[in-house]
Amino acid sequence: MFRKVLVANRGEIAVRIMRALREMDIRSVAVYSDADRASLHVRMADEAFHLGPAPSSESYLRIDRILEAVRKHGADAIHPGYGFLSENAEFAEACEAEGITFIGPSAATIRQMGSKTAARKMAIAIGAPVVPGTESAVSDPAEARQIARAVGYPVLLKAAAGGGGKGMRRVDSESELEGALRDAASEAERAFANSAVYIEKLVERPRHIEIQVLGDRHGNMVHLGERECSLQRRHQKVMEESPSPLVSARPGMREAMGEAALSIARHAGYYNAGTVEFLVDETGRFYFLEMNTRLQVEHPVTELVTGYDLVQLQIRIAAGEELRLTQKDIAWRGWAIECRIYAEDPHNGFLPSPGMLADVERPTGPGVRLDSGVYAGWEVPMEYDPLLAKLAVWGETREAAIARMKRVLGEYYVSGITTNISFFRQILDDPQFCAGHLHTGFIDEFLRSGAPDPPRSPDYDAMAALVTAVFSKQETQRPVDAGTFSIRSRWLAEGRVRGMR
Amino acid sequence: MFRKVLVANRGEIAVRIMRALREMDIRSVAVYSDADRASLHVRMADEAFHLGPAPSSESYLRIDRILEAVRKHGADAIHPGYGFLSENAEFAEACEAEGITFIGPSAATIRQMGSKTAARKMAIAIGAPVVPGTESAVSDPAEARQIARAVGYPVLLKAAAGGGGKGMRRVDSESELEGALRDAASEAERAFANSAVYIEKLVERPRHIEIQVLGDRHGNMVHLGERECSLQRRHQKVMEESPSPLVSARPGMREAMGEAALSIARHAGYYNAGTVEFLVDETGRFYFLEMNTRLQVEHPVTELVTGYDLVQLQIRIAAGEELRLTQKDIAWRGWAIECRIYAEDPHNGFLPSPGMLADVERPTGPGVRLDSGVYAGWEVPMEYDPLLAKLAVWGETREAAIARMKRVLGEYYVSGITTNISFFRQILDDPQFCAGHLHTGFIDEFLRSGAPDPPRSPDYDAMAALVTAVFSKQETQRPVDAGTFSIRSRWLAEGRVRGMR
Amino acid sequence: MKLQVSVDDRPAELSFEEASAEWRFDYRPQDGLARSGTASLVRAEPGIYSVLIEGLAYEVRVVAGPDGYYVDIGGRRSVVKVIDPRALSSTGPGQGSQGRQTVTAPMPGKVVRVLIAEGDEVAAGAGLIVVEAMKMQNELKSPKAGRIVQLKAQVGATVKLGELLAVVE
Amino acid sequence: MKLQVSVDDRPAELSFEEASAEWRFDYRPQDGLARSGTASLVRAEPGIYSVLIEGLAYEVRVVAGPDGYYVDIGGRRSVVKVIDPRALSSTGPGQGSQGRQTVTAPMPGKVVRVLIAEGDEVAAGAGLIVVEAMKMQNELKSPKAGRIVQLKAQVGATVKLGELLAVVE
Repeated sequence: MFRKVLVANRGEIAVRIMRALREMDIRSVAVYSDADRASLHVRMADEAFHLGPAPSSESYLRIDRILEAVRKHGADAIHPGYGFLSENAEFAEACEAEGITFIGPSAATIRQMGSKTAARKMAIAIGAPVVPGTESAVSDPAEARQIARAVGYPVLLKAAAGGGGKGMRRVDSESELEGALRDAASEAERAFANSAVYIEKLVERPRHIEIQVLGDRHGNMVHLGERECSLQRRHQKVMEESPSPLVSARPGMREAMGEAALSIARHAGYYNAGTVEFLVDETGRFYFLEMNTRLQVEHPVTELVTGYDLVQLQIRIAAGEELRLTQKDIAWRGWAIECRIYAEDPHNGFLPSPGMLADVERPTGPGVRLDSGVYAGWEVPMEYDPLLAKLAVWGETREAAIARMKRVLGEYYVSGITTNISFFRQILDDPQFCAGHLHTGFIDEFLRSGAPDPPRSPDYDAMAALVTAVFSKQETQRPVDAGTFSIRSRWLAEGRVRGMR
Repeated sequence: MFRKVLVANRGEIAVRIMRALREMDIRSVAVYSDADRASLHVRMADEAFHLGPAPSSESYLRIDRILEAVRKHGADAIHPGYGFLSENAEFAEACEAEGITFIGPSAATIRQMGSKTAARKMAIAIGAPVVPGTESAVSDPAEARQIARAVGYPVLLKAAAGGGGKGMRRVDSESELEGALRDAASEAERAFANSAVYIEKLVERPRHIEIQVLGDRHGNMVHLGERECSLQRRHQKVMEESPSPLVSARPGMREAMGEAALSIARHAGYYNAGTVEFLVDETGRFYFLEMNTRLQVEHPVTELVTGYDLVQLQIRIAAGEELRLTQKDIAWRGWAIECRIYAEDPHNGFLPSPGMLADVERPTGPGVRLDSGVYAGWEVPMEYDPLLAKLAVWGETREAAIARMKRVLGEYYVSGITTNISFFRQILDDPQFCAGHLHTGFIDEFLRSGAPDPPRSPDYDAMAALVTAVFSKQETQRPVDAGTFSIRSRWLAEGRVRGMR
Repeated sequence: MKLQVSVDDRPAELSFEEASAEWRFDYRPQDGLARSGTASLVRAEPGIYSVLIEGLAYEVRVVAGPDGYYVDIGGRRSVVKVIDPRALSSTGPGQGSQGRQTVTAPMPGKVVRVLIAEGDEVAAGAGLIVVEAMKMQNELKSPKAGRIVQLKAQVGATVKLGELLAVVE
Repeated sequence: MKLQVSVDDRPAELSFEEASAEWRFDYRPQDGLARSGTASLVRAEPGIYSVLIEGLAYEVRVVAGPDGYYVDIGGRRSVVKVIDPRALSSTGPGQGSQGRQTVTAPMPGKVVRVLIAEGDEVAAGAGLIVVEAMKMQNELKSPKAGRIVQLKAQVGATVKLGELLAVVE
């Protein structure tokens, strides 16, 4: 087993990985940018290495610096987490060249699955269902028009190297096509240094359902069932659950999707933890989307229902251990739901809200799991993803899990910046959500329909006024309408925008 | 189902019950004494009623006041939690008379099992194994001497109405007998307003293993397996786990103990959640000790391995619902360990340490469950039990659970008062503990053997001095050796005692 | 003590006084029912109060802000102000579609693109400046048809929330 | 800057100075190896520092106390003092078994029983007073054979940690 592992990431996932390392009695090495010296992942690490300035391109994406850290600290493996270099084949190769273990699949597999068009070709080749569209990147508007006509509008433009919705555009008519193509390409260029974009038929009201696979280097491979990830904003997941309400309601569907996922993974010579993403239409037909050759943000919901620690298994597999699991060993118990706590305002176009966290109160009690990368008094940097924490619950049934998540969100309080915590409480009250009628456009529709305000007690206004009056008497000598330069001002400013809604 | 439930308790268990109520969409009514106005259970409740002064006898034990609260708030059920009135038959009867539901077994069952001697007689009658000793209370020293000679020293004196080790004395020779008898009787009198004491053979190096049973009012009953509760101080549990290392290593033992527990519970006409406690000797032979006719402090470890929410099931059963479980439905997954976080100093005779909590940092991440009744800035009252919180972890195996608990304890930090947090880390490093060689004298032996200090890094002293110097420069203008009246002084004072050890 | 307050811009008059560890209050909104009674109010943590009114328990959180106090009760947030007469008369910049209009940063972040130059004529809704934070790009559009009379935004510059980026006239 | 310190009563000399966001330090214990180097030291939360020394990361917690500072590093606690020469000479009360001996409360709590009266002769180890807190009773025994010359403890009284309860001579 490894003696020391470098975690080439930041935030909640770096913390998650370090916890696994600590439990396995392996030393952890953190890397950090100027913006992250005081970040939780540095505080939790056994060792730490400074990469460079805040921008990812000068820190977390600097392969040379990370390898420097490996040499200086004598790490024998690297866990890339998700994002950053986690799906970068060059990085995986550089690790091999350096003689240290990259905790993930082979560089070849990453490269093959990294290009959506290549992955798509492969899926077609082995007979896995895919959404109709181009098999290679398109840049010429004329060619694009032709293809779009062929598959029929609406179509979806996607970055070949992409992920997380960057470089993605919905196009409903030909008039929009050229502009959308340009935007998608430039966004893809910025995000992935690769402007290649392809076109596919847009499936209406689709579900996003993915299968977790786990394989070792000795040819053993299992799937751990599905995750329903249909709740998204700006093509990014905000809420996930396992099992999927749709899949669990359809006998044989999990097995069918699992088999499709395993055949694709096997064909790619896959090992370590990976996720095969499918688009599922309203009739339950599923299409291969792409494979994520890394740990998934939402892996906790799978851990909660299967009882396996995916990060520890990743590390064991990378160390060459054999996966002592066969498909029939995998059992699913209960229901898990995860909410991604973002520093953003759902009621104001999901505008990001970086800044100082004034107060953080964390939910506890039965069936709660919190993977957080933040703490009170910490400045949330503007350079990185707005994900602050992942709040997951487990319950015996979906109903129990929903009820528990509502309870838990009520115990969760963050001030200083705006978060989407209260937004989840509104979603959990929505009848469509409770009925399990989900699709990737759910949240946009939900917001258009105008989310109801939480119920207000008869005493509400009087109480709010009284407590304010007493608070201002007790805590501040400053007149009530005067300004403040407290660390809370960011939250207030964002709050004001909402207050005026 | 109930509309409103009054929680006749305080601290972490009141909070635990209110969480269950919230998840079931039932309103909760808190009761509180003068010492608890700002306590977490009042903050979390939907409604609250003031009982009286701080001493339990004037607040949480006042049946009349609690029934007053029920009338005023229109509650339709009472959850007694553990301790206080939870095993008080008069209280259960008073509830029945009041026409509201007591969430627990019938008053008759409570009365029958409440007297250890009566329960013992019953167990003998149905052929369950018991430890040799008296079947009725003994007060006359001469009679006591006679019995002690008969069963042979060492013997154990126990309060008939007792629990939690109060009114309990080990007697190794006749010379100690009379004094011990007097002490035990007076302690029993104070604790339970009942001085009856009985005598039994003391089993050397015994394990304390208990079986969780769950029955409805329609005759359905199952057991949820065992909990190993051998780690105790002053005859009170400090650390529990499920399964038991001993039981899980012996094929058929769980079933045998489960059957014994079920037969006793059935014979007592038991319904709701209850626990049958056994003493187990080194050979694995088990003896019926007593039945706790209420929710157990350590119920979370059973919830973690079985997946059932015992508190919610208690409420459903009390509401008359049928338990839709048969014994073969019960499955056990993985391993759970719980540490009871007490406000006391393990290295100084477990001296209590009430006072103001300065800072509280809670562990999070995978496999952690925290049931806490406290928060930073809250004054821990001296009138009640020193239990601050229960920290539980789940792991795939006992090894994984131990490793996780170590990690989690490292993330748990409480300042302002002394706690036993770091003590658990020492126990978890003990080879005997890791080998599962447990008995009720384990902790006393462990302390006698002199717990090893945690490893200190080479830079430790220099770092401690440097940070102190910088801290004193940055935070305080006061000279380093001056006094302080900060809320931390209690912790410091206790800390000093330890520092001098 | 008597205060003129507003809760989410609903004006009201609040009278309150401490009475043996409790607070007697009388709340009279300009429209809606008046509410008076006694509340037990305990400060549990900084800015967090445990409130009991007629046996009902509430957890109330409050933080001070530039234009009032932000109060959270059971996940619902409100802005509570003590009304400042001057505030009622004033109308800030950026009102209506006449005259000068300012374009300000909707979030803290970095200017990644400036699509116009000072003096440019722009149509209403035309993209002017792109600000990026936390990997989200936000294109700021012109509030009206007109000319860019002032351009403060510079590519690569870090901007605060509400910072002036351009003026259209 | 130079300080005379002690860590868990092991005296040492500490020199330290700030050097471009880091701290240069030189630590010389009276016995044991000297340690010097540079540390990156960031205050993450009040009393909580993230420390990096030669690539090793530590979380260090410190709180001020009446007789020094209490420092926690990875679950290990130490008392750090700046040595006060006066302290070295003084010997507090309750030392040795000669002369007056005080009996003080070992924990905050309530006096539930007083087993002696002023003027009583007591044997060493005889039970004098029972203090209870958090349902635990603690019997205070006589530190020496002698006479109770002073008795402050009263049944039912609440006592602070270290409060004088009785004096034996």
